[in-house]
Amino acid sequence: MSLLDVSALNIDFNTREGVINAVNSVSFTVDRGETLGIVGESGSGKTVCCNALMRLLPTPPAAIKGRAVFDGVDLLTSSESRLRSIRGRRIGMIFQDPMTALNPFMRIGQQIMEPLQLHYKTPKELARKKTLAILQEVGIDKPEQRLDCYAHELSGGMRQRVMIAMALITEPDLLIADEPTTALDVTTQAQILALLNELQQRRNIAMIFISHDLHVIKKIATRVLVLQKGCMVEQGRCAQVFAAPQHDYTKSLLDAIPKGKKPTRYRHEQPLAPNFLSITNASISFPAKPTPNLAVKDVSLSIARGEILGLVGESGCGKTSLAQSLVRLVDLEQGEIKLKNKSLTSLNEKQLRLARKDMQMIFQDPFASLNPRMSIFEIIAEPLKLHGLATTKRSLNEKVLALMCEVGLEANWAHQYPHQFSGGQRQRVAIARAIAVEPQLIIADEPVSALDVTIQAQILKLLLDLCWQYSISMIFISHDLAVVRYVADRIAVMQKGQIVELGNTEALLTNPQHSYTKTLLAARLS
Amino acid sequence: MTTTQLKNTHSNSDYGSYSLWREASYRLKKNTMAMLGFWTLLALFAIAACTPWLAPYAYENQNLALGASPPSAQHLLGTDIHGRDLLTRLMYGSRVSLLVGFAATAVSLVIGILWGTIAGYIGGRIDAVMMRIVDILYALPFMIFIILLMVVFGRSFLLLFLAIGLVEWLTMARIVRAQVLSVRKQEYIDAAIVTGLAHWQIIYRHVMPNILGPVIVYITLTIPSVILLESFLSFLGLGIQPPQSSWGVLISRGVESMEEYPWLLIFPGLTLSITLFSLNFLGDGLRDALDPRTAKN
Amino acid sequence: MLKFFAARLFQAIPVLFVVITATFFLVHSAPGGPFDAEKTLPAEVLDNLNARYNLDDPLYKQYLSYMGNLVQGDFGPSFRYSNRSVTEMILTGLPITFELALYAMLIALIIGVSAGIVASIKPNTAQDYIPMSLAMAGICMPSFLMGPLLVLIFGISLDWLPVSGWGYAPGDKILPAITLGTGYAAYIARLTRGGMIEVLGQDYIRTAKAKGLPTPTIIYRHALRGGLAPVLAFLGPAFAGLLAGSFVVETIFQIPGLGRFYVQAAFNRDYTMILGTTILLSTLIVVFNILSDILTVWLNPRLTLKD
Amino acid sequence: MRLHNQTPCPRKPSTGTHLIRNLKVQAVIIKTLSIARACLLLSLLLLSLLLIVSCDLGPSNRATGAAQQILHLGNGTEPKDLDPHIVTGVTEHNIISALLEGLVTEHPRTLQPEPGVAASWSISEDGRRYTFKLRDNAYWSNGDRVTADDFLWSWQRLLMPSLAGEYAYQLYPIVNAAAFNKGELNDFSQVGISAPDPQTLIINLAYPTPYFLSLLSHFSTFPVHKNTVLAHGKQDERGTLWTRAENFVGNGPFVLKKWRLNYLIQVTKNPFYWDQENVALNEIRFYPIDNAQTEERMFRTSALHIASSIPADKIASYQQNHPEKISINPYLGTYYYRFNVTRGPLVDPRVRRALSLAIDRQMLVDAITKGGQIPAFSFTPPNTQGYQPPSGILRYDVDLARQLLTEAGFPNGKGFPTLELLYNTSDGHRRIAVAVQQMWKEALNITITLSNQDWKVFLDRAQSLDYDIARAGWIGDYADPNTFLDMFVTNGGNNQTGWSNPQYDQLIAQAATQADQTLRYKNFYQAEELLLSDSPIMPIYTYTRVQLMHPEVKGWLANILDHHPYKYVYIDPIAVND
Repeated sequence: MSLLDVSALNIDFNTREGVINAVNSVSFTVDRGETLGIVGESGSGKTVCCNALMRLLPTPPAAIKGRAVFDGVDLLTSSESRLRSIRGRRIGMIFQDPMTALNPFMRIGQQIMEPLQLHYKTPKELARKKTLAILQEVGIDKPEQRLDCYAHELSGGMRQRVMIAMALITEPDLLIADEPTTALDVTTQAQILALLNELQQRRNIAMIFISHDLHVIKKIATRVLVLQKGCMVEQGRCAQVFAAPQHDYTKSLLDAIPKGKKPTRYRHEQPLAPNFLSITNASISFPAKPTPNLAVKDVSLSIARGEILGLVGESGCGKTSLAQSLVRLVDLEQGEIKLKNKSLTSLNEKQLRLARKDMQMIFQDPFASLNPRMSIFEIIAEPLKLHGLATTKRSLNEKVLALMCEVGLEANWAHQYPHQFSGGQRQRVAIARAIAVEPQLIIADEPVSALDVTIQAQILKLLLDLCWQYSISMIFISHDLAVVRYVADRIAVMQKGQIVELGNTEALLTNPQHSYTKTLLAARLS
Repeated sequence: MTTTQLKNTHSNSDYGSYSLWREASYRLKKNTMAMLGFWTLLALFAIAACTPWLAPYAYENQNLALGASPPSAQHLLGTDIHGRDLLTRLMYGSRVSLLVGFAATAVSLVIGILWGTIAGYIGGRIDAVMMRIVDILYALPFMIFIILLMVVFGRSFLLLFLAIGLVEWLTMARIVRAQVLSVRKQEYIDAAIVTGLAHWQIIYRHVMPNILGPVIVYITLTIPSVILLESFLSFLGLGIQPPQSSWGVLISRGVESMEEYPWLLIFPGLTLSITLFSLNFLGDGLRDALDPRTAKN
Repeated sequence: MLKFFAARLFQAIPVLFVVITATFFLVHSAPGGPFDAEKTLPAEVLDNLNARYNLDDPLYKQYLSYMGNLVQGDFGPSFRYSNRSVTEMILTGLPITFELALYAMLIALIIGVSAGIVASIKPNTAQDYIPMSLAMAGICMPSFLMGPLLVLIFGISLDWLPVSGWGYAPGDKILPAITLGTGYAAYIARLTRGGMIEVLGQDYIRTAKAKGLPTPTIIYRHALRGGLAPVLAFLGPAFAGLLAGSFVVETIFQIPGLGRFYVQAAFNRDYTMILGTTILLSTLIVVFNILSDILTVWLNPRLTLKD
Repeated sequence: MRLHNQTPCPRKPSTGTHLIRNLKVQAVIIKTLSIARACLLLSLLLLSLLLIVSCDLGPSNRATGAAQQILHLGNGTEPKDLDPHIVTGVTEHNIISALLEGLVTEHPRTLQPEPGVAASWSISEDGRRYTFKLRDNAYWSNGDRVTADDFLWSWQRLLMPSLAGEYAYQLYPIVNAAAFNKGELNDFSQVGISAPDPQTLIINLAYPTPYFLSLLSHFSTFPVHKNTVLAHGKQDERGTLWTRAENFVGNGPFVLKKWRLNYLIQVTKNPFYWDQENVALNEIRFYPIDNAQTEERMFRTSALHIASSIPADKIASYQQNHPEKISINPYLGTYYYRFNVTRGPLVDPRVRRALSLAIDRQMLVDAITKGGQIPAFSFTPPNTQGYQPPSGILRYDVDLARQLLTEAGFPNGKGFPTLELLYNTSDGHRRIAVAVQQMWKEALNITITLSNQDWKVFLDRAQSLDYDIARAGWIGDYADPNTFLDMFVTNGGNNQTGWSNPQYDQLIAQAATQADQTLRYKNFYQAEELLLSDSPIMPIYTYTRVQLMHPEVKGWLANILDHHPYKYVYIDPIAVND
C-alpha cells in the first residue's frame, strides 16, 4: 500500500458566475523514497490539488470530492484534530514564495521550531538544538546567528532553505513542495534542487514536487504527472515521459522550452542608426547611511536602431535601476543618456513627457503594473489619447481593438479589468500599452520572469515579432540566460552595478570570458 | 490575425464607455443591502425636500398648554415641552441635518483630498510642512476658534458648513495622504509616468480611483458625526437657532429628558440610526463596487 | 530609538511655537475678558484688575512676557481660580484624565479587538454582521447619550455602580471608562476586522495551517501582530483624542479631570489656562504620535525608524 | 482500532501522574476553545469583575452622613477662591459663610440681624453711627482672639483700590469709604471706622442706611485673619495661598480641611468657635457640580443630601412621587428681558410696553420653567422686606398690547422690523426665549430671531448695548428694594438698556438719604412706577429656589436670600428611611 493514495479527486469552486471545475478526477499514489512531479501550466490545478490534500482550501467556495488516504487516514474526511496531528507532523509543505509564506513578524528560529513544540511538546532548549541541526543540514552557515533573523533579512535562497527546514524538522513522511524554486534565481534554484534531492534520499521520504518547469521536474522527479485544465493527461516514469510523450499537451509543454538559438528573423540590411541610444558613464546611487549605496557604477552602453540588447544579472545587480534611469523614473547621479543624439538627462518636465512617446517600458510584474481600477480598454486607450494618436471616439475604439488583436487579446475582453486575466494576458495588455504610441525603444524589465514557460515562449515571440515588424529597439532585462539567448542580438552581463561582459549572443554564450558569466551559464544549462 | 478581420466583428461596440463608474453602478445595483441603504437615504432626502407639503403641522407652532405629550393619534410621535409636533420637527430637522451632514462632509472631502493628495504625492519637504500645518490646526482650541468665527462673521448657515468642514478635513487629509503614499509606490504609477502623463493626470486618473475605498468608508463615518457636531455648534450659537431644529439638536434635547419624555429621544435617535446604517451599507457597497477585484466573490 | 525620539520632538518645536502663538492671539482677540461678570465692575476696579495681571500692556508685550515665562517653565497664574497656578491645575487634572483615558483605551482595545477578530474569522456571515452592527451603533452613540444611559441602567436601576466621582467610591471608575471607551472600541473593531481579513488571506497563514496549528494559535501567534498594524497606527492619535475629548464624560460623571478645566477655561476666558492646556495637549498629541510610530516599527521587523 | 495504533495520538492521556494529565487536559481545553468562546469568556470575566466591584458599594453618603453628622451638598461651580474680599458668587458665599463670621449673623428664617462676632450694638438717633460691642469669646480657628482691629484691617483691605475687591461698594455708606476705594483719599484713618478698644467698633455712615445691618452679614464684610494673610503676601495682594486648606484660619463654625479642585471642599467643625456647642454638624462636604442632570442623579443615589438645582423636566415627577424631597421657595431675584432703548422701534416706550403686555407669564412659568416661579409684573419681587411694588401697570393684556403697537405705527405688526433676542447659552434661557418668541408672533404678529452667545460674548454685547432685546436676571445682594432699583439710574453699571430718567435718578437718590422707611419705600414705589410704565425692561418672573433635600436634613430653613446658617442645620438619623 502506498503512503499516499489519491483517487478520483474532484474539486469545484462555487462562484457567482457558477461552478468552476478546478480538478477533475485526479488519481495518483506516492510511495516512500520516490518523488512525484506534478507539472502543468498555471491554472491547471496543481496547487489546488495539493492544498486540497492538506485541506487548506476554504470550503466553501471549494467543494472537494474523492479520497486521499494517507497512511490509513482519509485526509479529506478526517476530523479537524486528526488532520492537525498530521499536518506539519507527518506531511510537510514547502510553498512557492518563501517571502510571503514566512511570517514576517516572527523570528525564523521560532517559526522553525513551532511544529516541534506543537506536535512533540519538545522543550525549548532541545527544539533549539534540533533547529540548529536542521539549519545546518539545509546548508545555512552560522545557524546560531540566523535563528534570530526575520525573513526579510535573508536572501531568497536562504528563505527557501528555511522553509525546507521548517517542513522537515518534524521528520515528516511526505513532503509536498509547491513550486519551491520558481521565485528564485537560476543559481539558487540549482542549489535548492540539489538540496531537496539529497535530503529526500538521505531521509527516504516521499515527495510531491509541483512545477511548471519541465527542466526542474526532469532533474528531480522519479515519476511525473501531467495536468491540463484540472485533468490528468499523462502519468508515468519521468524518463519515459520525457523521452516519449504520449499526449499532445505534454509535447507542447516540452516544445515550449526556449532552447537554442534565436529564431531567424526578417533581417535589416544594416542597423538604421548605429548610435540610436547611448549611455555614457552612468552612475546611480540611493541615499543610505553611512555611505550612499551605489546601484549602478559607471556604465556605458549603446544600441542600434532595431537591435535587441539583453541585460543579464542576478537580482540586485542594478539592471532595474539602469532601466528605470533610461525612462527617467530614477535620476542619474552621473553620466548622460542620449536618444537619437538628444540628451534625455537635460530635458525639462514637459519635453520629457513628449520624449516619452518614443520610449516605453514593460514592467516585470504584470499584476502591479496595471491599474486595478481601469479596464483593459482604458489602459490601452490612455497613451493613445494622451499623445493625440486617436482623436475621435471611433478611431480610438478601432485602434485599441487593433492593438489588442495584435498582441493576441480577444476584443470582447476590452471592458474587463486586469484581475480577471492571467499573468500572460496581463503582460500582453502591458505590451499593447507600450506599443500603442509606436515607440522606437522598449525597455522590458524581466517581462516574462513571472510567467509560465509556455506563456513565456508566447510572450517572447510576440515581443520579437513586434520589434522586427516596427524596427523597435529593445533592452531586454532578465536573469534567465535561456530567455535572453532566445531574444537578444547582444548580451550585457551585469554584476554589482557594473557591466562585466558584453558581446554578441552566441559568441558570449559559447565562449564566456568572465568568471561570473560562466557561473550563470553553469547554473542554468547544466 | 489581421486588424481588418476584427474590425468587422467589433467596430460597432463602444468599449470606451465601459468605465469604472458604469461598472460600479452595475455592481452596486446587484448588492441588495447597499441598494436598501441607497433607497432609504433617497427616501429621507425626498421627505426632507417635500417637508413643507408633507409636515402635519407648522414647525414653530406651539401649544404650551399641551406640554410634552406622548405619541397619540394627533401627534404620531408625540410633542416636545413647547407642545410642538415631534414628527414635524424631525422632518424639518432632517432638512438641516442632511444638508449639513452631506454638505459639510463634502467641504471637508474637497479640502482633505486636495491637501492629502498633494502632500502624499509630492512627498518630501512639502509633505512635511503640509502635515505640520494639519498638526497645528489639530491643536488649536476649537471652541475659542468657533466663538471667534461667530464674533467676526456673525451667525450664518454657510459659516456652519465652513466651520465643520474646516475641522473635519484634517482627518480626511491624513487618511488620504496615507493612501496616496501607498498607491504612489505601485508600479502602475511608474507605468503612467512612462506613458507620458502629466502629474495632475496621474493623480486624477490613477491615484484618485485607487484611494476611494477607505475615503468612502471614512465619509460614511463622518456624516453622522458631523450631524452630531452640528448640535454642539448650535449649542454654542454658531449653527441653527430655535425654532428651527435638527436631528442633533433633537437628540441632545432628548437626552436631557430621557427619563420623563423618552419619545423625545427614541424617535430622533432611531432616525439617526437608520440614516447611519443606510449610509454604512451604501458605503461598504460602494467601496466593493468600486473595486473590480471584489466582484468575483 | 532615543535619537529618533529626540529628532521627532525637535521637529515638533516649530509646530508648538506656531500653536502657542496662534492660540495666544486667538484667545486675546475673543470678546469678553476673564473678569467680565454679570454685575458690571466699576471701571476703577477693572483697571486695577487688569493692571494686576498685566492685561493693560500692549498685546505684543504680554506675548513676549508670556513666552519669556514659558521658556522658564512658568505657565503663569490662573485668571479665574486666583490662588492657583496653571501648572498646579494641570498637575491635578492631568493624572486623572490620563488614568481615565488609559482605562477607556484598554476597554476599547479589549472589546474592539475581540469583536474585530470574531468578525474577521468568518467575514460576511452573521458572526461578522452582528459585532460590526454593534460597532456601528457604538460609533453612532455619542457619549452624552451613552453616559446617562449607562448611569440609568447600572447606577440607578440596578444600583450596582456609583453614578459619579473618581476614586472616591469603589467602582466609580468603571462607568466613565466604559462610556469613553465604547466609541473608540467601535473604530478599533472596524480597523481590526479590516487588518485581520487582510492578514488572514496572506500566504504565511496558510503555512501556519500546514504546520497543523489550531485556529486560536494561528490567530494569536501568527495573525494578530500583522492584523493589528492599522490599530496601532490609530492608537497614538486616538489616545491624544481621548485626553482632549474627555470633557463630556468628565462632566457627566463629575470627574475633576483636565477636560473639564479645558472647556471651563475657554468659557471663562482664563487666558493662561487655555494656553497651558493647549500647549499640553498639543505636546501630548506629538508625543503619542511618535510613540505610536515607534510601536508600529517595533512590532513590524521589516520597518526601521527613519526620521 | 488499527488506525488508532498507527496514528499515535499525543492527546491520549499518558500513564503520567495525575497532575501532568490535568495540565495536559487544561492545555487541550485552552487550545480547543474557539475565538468566539474566548471572547464570550472575556466579556463574562469583565462582567463578573463589574459585579465583584459592585457588590462592595458600601453605605451611601446619606447613611454615613446620618451616622456621623456629615452633610453632603451640591454646590454649583468650583469657587474661584475663598477670599471673602475678592469673590462674588453664590457658591463661594455658601462655603465662606461656614468658615467666617461677620459682626452680625442672620436669623435662619426671617434673616433678621442676630448677634455674630458682635454681642450687641447700638445705633444713633439719626441712624448714622453704629457702635458694636464684640463678644469676648470670639476666637480664630488657631486660638487667637477676634478683635475690633481685625475688622478695621479687613475692611481697609476690602477698600484698598489695589486689591480691586469687587464688593467694596458694600461699605460705601461709611464716611469716605467710597473716596478711599476710588483712590481719591489715601489716609484710611479718615474713613469712618474706628476701634477705640479691642472689643468696640464704631462706624460712621455718610447717610442713614436702614439696611446697613444686613450688609454686615454679607461675606464681603467678614474679617480675615491678619497674620495668616500677611504670611502669604501683602495686605492688598490677590490670589495668595492663604486661602488654601493647609493655611486657612477663620472664625466661623467650621474650618477648611480639604480642597480638591473641581471635586470637593470639606469643612469640619471648629472647636474654637464661640457657639460651638450649638453646632450639630461635624462636617460639610461641598461638591462643585456644574451639571444639573448629574447632580440630580447623585441626589437620587443618596450621594448628596441636598442638590442645589434640578432639571426643570424632573420637577413634576418629584412633586408627584417625592413631595417630601422637593421644596420650592421664593427667592429674591427677578428674571427679565432688557430692551435696548436706543435702537429701532424700541426707542418708543409704547412698543416696549406692548411687548411686555403681550406675553403670558403664567403660562411660561407653568409650562416651561415649572419651578413654581411667580409671574413678575414688577421689577422688585413682591414683599421685599415689607416693600410692595406697584401692581397693575403690567399685566397680560393682548388687546392693549395690539392697540399700543398700532399707536406706535405698527398696526398688526406691519412694518415692524425683525428684532434679535440675545441670550446666553443655556437650556433654560432657550426654552423661555422660544416660548416668548412665539407669544409675540401670535399676539402681535412680529418676528423675533433668537441668538444665543457664549456667556462672555453675551456680557460684552450687553454692556456695549450691542443688542435689541437681551435676557437678564438679578439676584438681590441684600433684602432691600434698593438692591434692585438703584440699577436703573442713568449710566448705572448694571443698567445696560440706555434708559435714563432724571426723575427716577432723583427718587433713588432721595431714598438713599431717607431715614424713614415708609417715606423711603414711597420713593422706591414712585420710581418703580416710572420704570414699569416706561418699560426699558420686561420682568418675566420672580425666581424661586427649587431644591432637592432628603427629609432627614433639619434646620435648613427657607428664606428669600437662600441663606442657610449651618450652625442650625443637623441630620436626624431617625428620618432616614430610604
